[in-house]
Amino acid sequence: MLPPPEEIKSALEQLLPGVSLTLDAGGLIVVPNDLVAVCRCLKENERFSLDYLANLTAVDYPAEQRMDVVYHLYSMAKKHGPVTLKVKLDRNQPVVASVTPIWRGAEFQEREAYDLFGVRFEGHPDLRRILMWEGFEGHPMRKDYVVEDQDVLG
Amino acid sequence: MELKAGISPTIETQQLEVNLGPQHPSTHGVFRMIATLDGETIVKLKPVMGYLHRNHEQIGERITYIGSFPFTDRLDYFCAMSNNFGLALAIEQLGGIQASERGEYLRVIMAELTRLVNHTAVIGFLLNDMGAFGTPLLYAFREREKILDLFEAASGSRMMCNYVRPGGVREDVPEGWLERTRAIVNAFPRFLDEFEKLLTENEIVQQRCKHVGVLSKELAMNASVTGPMLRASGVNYDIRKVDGYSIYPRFTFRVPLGTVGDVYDRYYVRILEMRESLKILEQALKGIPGGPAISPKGQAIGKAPRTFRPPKGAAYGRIEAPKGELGFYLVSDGSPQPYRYHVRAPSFVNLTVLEDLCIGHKVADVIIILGSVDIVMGEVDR
Amino acid sequence: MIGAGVLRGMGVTFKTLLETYPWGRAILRTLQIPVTDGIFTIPYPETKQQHPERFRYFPFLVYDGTPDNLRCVACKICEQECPPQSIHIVMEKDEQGRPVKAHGRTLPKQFDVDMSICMSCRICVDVCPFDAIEMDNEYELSASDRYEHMIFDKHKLLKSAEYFQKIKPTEAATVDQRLAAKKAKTASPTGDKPSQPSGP
Amino acid sequence: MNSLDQLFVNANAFLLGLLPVWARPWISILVRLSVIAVLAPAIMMYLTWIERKIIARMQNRFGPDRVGVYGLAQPLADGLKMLIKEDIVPRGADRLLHLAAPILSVVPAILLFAVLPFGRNMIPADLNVGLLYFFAVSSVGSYAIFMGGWASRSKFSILGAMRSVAQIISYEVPGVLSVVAVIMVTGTLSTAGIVEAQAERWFLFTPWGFVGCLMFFLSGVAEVNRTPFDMPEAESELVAGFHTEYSGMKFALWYMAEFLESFAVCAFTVTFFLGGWHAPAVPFWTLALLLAIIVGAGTRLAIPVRGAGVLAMLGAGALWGAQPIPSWIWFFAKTYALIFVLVWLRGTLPRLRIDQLMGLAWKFFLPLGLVNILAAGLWTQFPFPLGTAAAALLLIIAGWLLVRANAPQSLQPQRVYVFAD
Repeated sequence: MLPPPEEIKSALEQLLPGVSLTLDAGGLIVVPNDLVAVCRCLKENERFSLDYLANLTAVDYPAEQRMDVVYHLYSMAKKHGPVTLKVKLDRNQPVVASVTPIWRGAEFQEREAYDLFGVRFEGHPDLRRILMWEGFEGHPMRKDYVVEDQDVLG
Repeated sequence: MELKAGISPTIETQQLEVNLGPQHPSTHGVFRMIATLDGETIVKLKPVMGYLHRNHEQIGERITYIGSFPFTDRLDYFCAMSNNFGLALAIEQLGGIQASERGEYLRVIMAELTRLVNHTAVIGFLLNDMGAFGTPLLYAFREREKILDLFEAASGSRMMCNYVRPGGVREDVPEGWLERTRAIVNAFPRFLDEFEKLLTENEIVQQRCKHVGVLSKELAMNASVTGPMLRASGVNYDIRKVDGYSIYPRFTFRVPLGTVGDVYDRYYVRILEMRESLKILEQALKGIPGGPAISPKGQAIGKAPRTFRPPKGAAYGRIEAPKGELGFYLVSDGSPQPYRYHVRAPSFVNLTVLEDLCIGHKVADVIIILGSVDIVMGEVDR
Repeated sequence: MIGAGVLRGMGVTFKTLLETYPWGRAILRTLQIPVTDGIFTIPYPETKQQHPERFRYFPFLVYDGTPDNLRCVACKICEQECPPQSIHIVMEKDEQGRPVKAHGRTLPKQFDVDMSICMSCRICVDVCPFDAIEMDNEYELSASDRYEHMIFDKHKLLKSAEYFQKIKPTEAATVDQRLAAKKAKTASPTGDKPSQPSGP
Repeated sequence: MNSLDQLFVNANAFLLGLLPVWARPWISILVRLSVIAVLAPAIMMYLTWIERKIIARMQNRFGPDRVGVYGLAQPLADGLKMLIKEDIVPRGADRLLHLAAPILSVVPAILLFAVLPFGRNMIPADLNVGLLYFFAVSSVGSYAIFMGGWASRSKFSILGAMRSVAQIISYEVPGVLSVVAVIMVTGTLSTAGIVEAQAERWFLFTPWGFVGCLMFFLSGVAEVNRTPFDMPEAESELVAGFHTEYSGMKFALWYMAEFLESFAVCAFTVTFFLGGWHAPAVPFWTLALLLAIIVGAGTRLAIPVRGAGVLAMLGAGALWGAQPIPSWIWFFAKTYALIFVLVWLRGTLPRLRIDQLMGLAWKFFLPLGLVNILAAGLWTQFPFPLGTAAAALLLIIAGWLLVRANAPQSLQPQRVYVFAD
């Protein structure tokens, strides 16, 4: 079964010296530039073998000028539960390394996060807008996205 | 990516770029594939989506938790009940609500009936794409209509049910409903046998589907493919068994797995899954207790959605929808409206491997492979 | 042998063809082949499908007795809770802006539901504390123009409680029972002028 | 020759009798032309009605029954609609070719009617090379299809056109081979002669005839682009194949060509293998008895109704004794039976992919056709028991070997599915 988050944190710190992890109510908070190392370790390490990235999405916090990217990882081999990773990014320059080389499932979900939130994923094979058309400016899911006034009822 | 088809380099041929969609009779909604053809063989295939994007997630942030239930009917418009079930589970996890016993049984019955509805429709459309002029589709829809009549009697609408709530179901089923369901569930296997007689041993179906669009086990797991598509490639991962959410651990049922992972396996795994769902339905219909259909807290929330203010925090609830893992990621900041409302749609993620399945195949195969992947644009584009 | 699957498949369609004719069903029954009850499709305009009682399409306002005695008190909860925001209410006010009362209750001057936006999800009925709005099951409402026909104003929405009891007997019974209980509770303890029933 | 059977022949002779001698050949040609000109569109219109009704019944619904009683006026309504519909020609299309293609596809379909033996000495043009004429005219259709696909200048049309030409050409070969056996046995190319030769035994009831009939019918279905070989107009992939860019009357012409050719295929299969206008060897009274039994036992109606039904059948039997059913009724009955099979195929089967389709023609039907000719040879040379047995054995072995060579996986056992908990 999956060990509790504290144990995962300590195990990771042993396996990857110099990684800085903090625990949050939701899950593990990872610093952007060692995200790829942590993810690769979680995937390859026999004890975790989290080979299935269920969900990847972004959450916008304009108040604290930051944007989170949230990863929910499961293991199909060992059938054990979610490990939630969070990466905090600066809201004006949201850039993080892409995990598509590790889990192919992230490809479309990262493109959606880029399209709707504007988070740029370095190393993504084909980072284009996925839901919006090419000429669309702006990122609709941001909290400060001004929707042109729909006159709902005259 | 070396081409499987025997394309001799000597002949100077020019590649043809064809748009399959968005207005196309068999792309299951507004979905477009830019296919680069060399003769009949696919060289490159770029899916283009977003034509049905309504920004469902931003709407979710504007209204209360209960308000977004009718919108989940429109996500995967074939399985309204299991979409509601997914959101209800996520909200229960977020707000710590406990569903009533009868409510749980009713939700499982509705979810398994939805699986029958979805799989019959998928197989009907798959055969329609293969050219069988609508006959299997109309047989499948005849059975599907009987179940949709049950949904209409219980929830008020055939497809836009908006019936499941956190804490159980909105209203108890009318009397006589359970007997009608038992009758339909008992009659269903006979339809499945006749349907299999029409299709499974049909040589043309076998020739068209076997070894077409093979999805390897490793690629399936790596590309986060879920649902019947994953199990057809032989990976034993069914969230009803893995998470054991709601009261599924009480029912004994098995998970059918394919061996090759081609279109034929994806078709036949769905038929076997329907037979397993029938087993669950029989056990659930036998064991359903009396009592309230919704827990008092759920009733109160339904009556006054503004009063439901979940504690600050996040929750990721997921269920085994007929198409795969349907997840709801809710972030709450204590107000009646969710701060972030994200839907993890199975069809959207399953499409990642569409290009890998299609390269090297013919145009006719692309349509069947897309049919076997079973996407619904409401869910892909959200 | 090859081709058996194809022939068996054609047998199924031939059986379905026979099944649609009464004489065909008779032949199949004499050959002990299980038979369904014939054609499943119904010719729409001639025979209409009768919907179960809970079938819901568009909302309507309930009034007891005369149309001006409607139950709605223009509290705007349904306008707030309606997911697609298709309800628009303006409360009846006199010149000084004080709400006008009729039958001891405030009432809406204007109550519009935009039927092209409403998705018949029944949340307005769930959240209405006064059981003033219910779901109708009349579905033949096609109209040629969106704004003029599809926005139902108060006058077009009002239907009598008897109509509600006619189309949805069991639902109407529970609603009436709840209203009776509330009337008994408000009438008995205070005894004087019926106070405005506050929210739950 | 009793009167009913030769009704039309006598009427024709009587009509020509009124005219001066020199005008007779011209007028008789004119009469035959007008009969075909009236018969062909009528057959086509009511073929569409039959198809829609039968497929509807197979799919648990009613089919057209709004226009006229039982939808009988539906074909007229369709025809009128096609006339009124705007005739859109794509901008880049080659206008002349775009117009010529549907015409070029309908004309051969109607020409085929010339050599069809509708009844005893009721054949419009008794050519002694009737069969050669049939194959020559029916192959003109593929030019029209490619012309239509090429002239529409749209990707889908071109793909559809290329597929259809490949398919038609590769299915003409087995079609001809299967009929070569008939020519070898009857020794004549004239369709009337072939029907004469089947007087006492239909070719269907010989081993080589059975295989030949199956092959001829299936390659005819393929030539007409109908399910399970309707690749060129595969609506799920190529929207509508070569006639995507057609609308209005031109599209109606394509539709007419397809249906006329499918009628012709069924009619010629009946002519070559099912004994043309010959009545089945079954004596008439057994037929009547069989019908009487069915009516008596089958329906659950009230006893008197069933009694009346039985009497009616026996009465009909007596009538048939005195006045056998006319030959042309047998011809149309058998042809419409085959059309039912054609529609039945369309209502049930999915379509084959283009390369499987080609494989079936070249690697399965072609060798089988050659073996079939050998079997026919054996059948003619040796006396009854030995010849038939040898031919049948040879065909079965050849068939089994070909199946093993072409589609080995279909003979393997079904896949087994693992059930995990």
